[in-house]
Amino acid sequence: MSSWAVVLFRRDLRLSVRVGGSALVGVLFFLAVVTVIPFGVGPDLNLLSRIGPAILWIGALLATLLGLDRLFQADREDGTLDLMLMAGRSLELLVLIKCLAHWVATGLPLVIAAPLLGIFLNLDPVATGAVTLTLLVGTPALTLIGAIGAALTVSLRRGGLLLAVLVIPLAIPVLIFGVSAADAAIHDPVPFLTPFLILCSLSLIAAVIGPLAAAAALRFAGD
Amino acid sequence: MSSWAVVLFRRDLRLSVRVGGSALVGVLFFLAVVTVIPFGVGPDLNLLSRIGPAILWIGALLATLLGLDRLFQADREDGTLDLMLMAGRSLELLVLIKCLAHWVATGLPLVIAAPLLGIFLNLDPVATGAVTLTLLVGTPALTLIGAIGAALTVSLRRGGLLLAVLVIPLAIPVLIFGVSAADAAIHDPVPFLTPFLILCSLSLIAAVIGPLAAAAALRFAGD
Amino acid sequence: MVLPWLIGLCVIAFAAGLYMSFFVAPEDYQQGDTVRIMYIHVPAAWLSMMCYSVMALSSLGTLVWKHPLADVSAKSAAPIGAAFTFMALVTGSLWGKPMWGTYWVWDARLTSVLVLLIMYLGLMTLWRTMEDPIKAGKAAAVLTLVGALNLPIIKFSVDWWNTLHQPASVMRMDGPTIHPDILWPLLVMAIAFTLLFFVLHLMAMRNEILRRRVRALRLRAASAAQPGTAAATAQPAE
Amino acid sequence: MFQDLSFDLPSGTALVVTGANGIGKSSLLRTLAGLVALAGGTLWLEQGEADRSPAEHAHYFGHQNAVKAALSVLENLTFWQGFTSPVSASVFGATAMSPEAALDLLGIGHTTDLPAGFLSAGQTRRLALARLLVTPRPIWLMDEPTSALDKASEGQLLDLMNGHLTAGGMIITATHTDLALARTKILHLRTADPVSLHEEDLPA
Amino acid sequence: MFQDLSFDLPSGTALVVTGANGIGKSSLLRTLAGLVALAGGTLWLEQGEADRSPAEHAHYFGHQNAVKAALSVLENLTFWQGFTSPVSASVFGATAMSPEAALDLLGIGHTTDLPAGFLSAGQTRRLALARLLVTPRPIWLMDEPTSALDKASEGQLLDLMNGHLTAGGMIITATHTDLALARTKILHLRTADPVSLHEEDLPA
Amino acid sequence: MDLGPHAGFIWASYGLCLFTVIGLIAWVRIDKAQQEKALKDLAARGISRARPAGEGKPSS
Ligand code: HEM
Ligand SMILES: Nc1ncnc2c1ncn2[C@@H]1O[C@H](COP(=O)(O)OP(=O)(O)OP(=O)(O)O)[C@@H](O)[C@H]1O
Ligand SMILES: Nc1ncnc2c1ncn2[C@@H]1O[C@H](COP(=O)(O)OP(=O)(O)OP(=O)(O)O)[C@@H](O)[C@H]1O
Ligand SMILES: [Mg+2]
Ligand SMILES: [Mg+2]
Repeated sequence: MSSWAVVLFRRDLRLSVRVGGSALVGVLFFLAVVTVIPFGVGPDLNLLSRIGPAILWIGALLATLLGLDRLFQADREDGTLDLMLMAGRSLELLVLIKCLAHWVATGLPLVIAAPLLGIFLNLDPVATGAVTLTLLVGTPALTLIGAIGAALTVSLRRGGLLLAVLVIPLAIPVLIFGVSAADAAIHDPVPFLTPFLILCSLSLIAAVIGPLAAAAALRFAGD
Repeated sequence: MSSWAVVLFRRDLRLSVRVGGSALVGVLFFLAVVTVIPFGVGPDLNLLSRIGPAILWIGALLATLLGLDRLFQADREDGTLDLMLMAGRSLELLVLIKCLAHWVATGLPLVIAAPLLGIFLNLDPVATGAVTLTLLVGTPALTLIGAIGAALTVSLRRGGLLLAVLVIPLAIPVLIFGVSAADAAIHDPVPFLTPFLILCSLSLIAAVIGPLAAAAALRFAGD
Repeated sequence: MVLPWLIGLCVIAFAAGLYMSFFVAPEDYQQGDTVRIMYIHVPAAWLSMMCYSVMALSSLGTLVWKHPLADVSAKSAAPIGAAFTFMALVTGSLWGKPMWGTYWVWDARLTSVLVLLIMYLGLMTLWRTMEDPIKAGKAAAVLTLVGALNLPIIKFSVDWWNTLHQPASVMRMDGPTIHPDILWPLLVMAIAFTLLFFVLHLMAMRNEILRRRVRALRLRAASAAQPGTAAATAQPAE
Repeated sequence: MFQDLSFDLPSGTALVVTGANGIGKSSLLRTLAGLVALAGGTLWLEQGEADRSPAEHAHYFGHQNAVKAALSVLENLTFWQGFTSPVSASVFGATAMSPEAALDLLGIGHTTDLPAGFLSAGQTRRLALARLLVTPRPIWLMDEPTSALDKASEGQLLDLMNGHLTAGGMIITATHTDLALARTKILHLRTADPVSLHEEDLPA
Repeated sequence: MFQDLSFDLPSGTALVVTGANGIGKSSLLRTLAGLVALAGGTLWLEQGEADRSPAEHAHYFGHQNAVKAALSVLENLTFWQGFTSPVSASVFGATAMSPEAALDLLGIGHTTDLPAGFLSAGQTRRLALARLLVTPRPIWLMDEPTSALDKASEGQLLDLMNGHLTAGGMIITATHTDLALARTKILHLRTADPVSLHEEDLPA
Repeated sequence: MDLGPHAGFIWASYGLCLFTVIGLIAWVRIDKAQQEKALKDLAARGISRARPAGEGKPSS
């Protein structure tokens, strides 16, 4: 990886964890959503463990997408984005790096928190492991797809909700295969590998399409 | 109601429905969340109709809270809030009016959309009616409680997620009684009225505490 | 200085408490040795609530009496409170597995403790996100007080919610007849935990004061070399 | 923040606050507007309405315009007219203007029904100024009122301010440029002790 | 947006763009920086690196500082040093400065380890300026470079700019004030058709 | 010491509590060291609490 990419990655990571950064809020939101669902659905542990993987996935989906609104906005507001656009660096790579840093700062904590939350949802160890694994593979795809929304809404003041609305339809395939891979691991007969591999390939596709589309959107937002 | 309150109410309502307003995005997010959950949980209609009220309530909760971040922020950014603070109007009443206008513009559409979404979730008419009724009574409480979070985060650029995290614990009682009233209406034996009346009283409590706390937070953010 | 004394007392209390809970307290005829978890679980649970009370009081201090140390106290108490809440949750879960067969049930008491944890974490985040400690302190004070109102409401509502859906299936230990052999270790441990809280709270408050001083000095450092900007004396003139 | 600051202002007079960047001019105006709590000292208003705070006798015209882009020009102005209440003071004789008249007077009468977002920076500033005319209040607190205005509009603004003074109003304004106002006092803020500055303004 | 605009600039010279508010000075600079697409016309750079666009030969120093409050002053600067790549041009002889040296030169060396959020507006502006020194590039595009700077720092800025010109660089700057630069050309923008001006600046 | 069939749970609870307490203590100590270092760095640059008389606000 070229050195400017490393520099950018480290800067973005630093910004996420410093005061005012976003790293902690995402996990807390995840925790809050996962806690709140049983209040709605009811405390029936069988039911909860049945829909547990779905709850974790939906929580992660929302936490990821809603936390993405500042991905480019912060840089735009203080003029950083302008300088990045004219620096002659590959904008696609730049988006990819920013997504990576964002994922490490906010997506990875979600993955790490998932096993803990699995306990609240009465998931057995296998199910917990499966969900965590699918989240590990799937949340990068969510971040990358969300980046498109973040780039589209970069100049809008009410980013969060709108971004989520724009991007949720695109993220549904990730959700479907994520949950079905996790479910497959729980209910033995169904093969785990098929949906899991599809999930992996979705992540790879997102790693291509996300940066391409986001970079295009940023360029248009520029002029 | 005094005339300035009417003026304020009409202005806020206008702003919500005009271009760039928030009225539509909230409903769309509600729609997106409610449609995404079946993708996670799976297409089992019995299961869906069982947790239907919960899904609708959780969707409404998230849509309401996440849409509140601009309630005071927009006014703060262009200096309106300063003028409002020094106008000598009761700040508590002002918050109440703003919440009311916000609820009419974004909460009411959620209530109206609920019966439609009930169809997707295989809810029978009674259940749909019950959920809609509880949402009608309960979403104002969510808006009023959320206003506290909006006031607390008025000076922060990344308001949305943080607001939700701060406010969700406060909103849990509303969710509990909202869902249990709806469930009670579906499963005959349990009385509907008790949780419903508690829900109503929670809304009334929120109508007192929300404006008080939000006004205090706004005053402190001022200096 | 009161701190070294507190530390000493705290260590002694822990030594005594731990000795008593492992070697003096008998095992329960029903629960066997797992009852020993109680000697940390219950004090941690108590402290988790006491800590919030301290924060609520401090918040009153910030908003009503405007005492300059009040928000320092509230801010430093939050992580400690979160840690005690975490301990209560963890020990409770670890006790629940052998007793109830599961780490977690959505029982009223458990759930309200979980919500308490979320409130602690939310407050900590609020403090972290706002740059200006004075403003953050005021905002957090408002939230703490509203949360203080909310906690009993949650407690009651959750009680109701739970029994409505799932009567009787969640069993609580019907308090073992509080035998002195059990009561004493419990009390000693509770005292030890309380002392620990005070020690940590004092130290954290001291750190917070230092942090604000660093901030003030840094602001001064930034402006030091730049002439022309200034605090003001004013001079009316025609 | 301020040491040894005191002034009094008879009606019909303007107080022009000057001083270096960051010295605290804006902060002074915000304090007078009641937006920043008074750390110590008193604020006294004679001949106003006894039951209302000094801030309620004042209009604050700061850097921000408090104009909503999505509302039309007239909607913006009528909102402020309906929201703020006029204050009477024995020595102050200005009367309320209708929103249309105020807009005409300020030369943006032709934009009445346009969304305010279509206005240029200078026009937006004038719309914000119209607010002071539709609700009469004896005190105008104006923070760099001429910013974003070109020379022509600046002259117009001065006419308005002089009119307000003639009607018995008071103006307190912070500015970097010279204003040709009728009766002015000047308050020049100076640094007391350059080194200790930032200790005091901690709360950033 | 522009009609009949053409100019050429030899190395070692500054082009000062003047004109009324809203006439398009900032837009011109942004176009040169490649931030706004060229609607028509060409941009030609001699003696640069052939495989890189003109924009990559330029530093843009606009109204915004691109400074992150949460990072330290040094972190901010080293990021830009690592992120932007230097460009060589045959006639341009400036060498890269180390971040510390640049900060010292600009008089904010004592703030190196402070969070940039602690800096005053003027200091932040100088931090933004330091960016131009750590990565040498032949063209400086500067939009109202003296804004938020007091007289002393303005002089310092002029020295820097003159140094850049002496080293064979070019400067294109939009300004309302007079700049005492060594070798300057002036480009005065005027409205082609006074009536249609405000048509142009609708979106405020 | 024999803690019966559930010894693991008991040790885990005590262990995790110990761990949390150690974490708290470490947090307090590290934080203190950091702030003191920052103060020392500032003092080394000639910025310390000593200030002209007549001023000051209580910060401790
Ligand atoms: C994660 C799970 C648990 C949590 C969050 C939790 C929470 C609490 C709290 C907050 C208290 C203090 C209540 C008060 O004094 O008013 C408490 C006390 C207590 N808990 Fe737990 N608990 C949990 C699991 C358990 C388990 C599994 C047992 C035993 C089977 C247990 C036994 C006790 C006992 C004996 C007391 C003292 C009762 C009293 O003072 O009246 N807890 N717990
Ligand atoms: N919101 C704020 N955040 C941080 N510092 C502030 C804030 N408001 C005021 N200050 C500080 O208070 C001091 C006075 O600022 P103020 O805006 O009153 O200056 P001013 O005299 O109006 O300057 P200018 O001529 O630039 O308008 C400055 O040093 C500034 O740093
Ligand atoms: N982002 C934008 N959105 C809408 N209009 C714009 C935008 N940028 C420029 N304009 C319009 O283009 C015109 C030129 O603006 P520009 O900022 O270039 O003026 P300027 O000459 O730099 O003025 P000033 O002296 O005030 O800096 C203006 O009429 C402005 O309204
Ligand atoms: Mg000012
Ligand atoms: Mg310009």
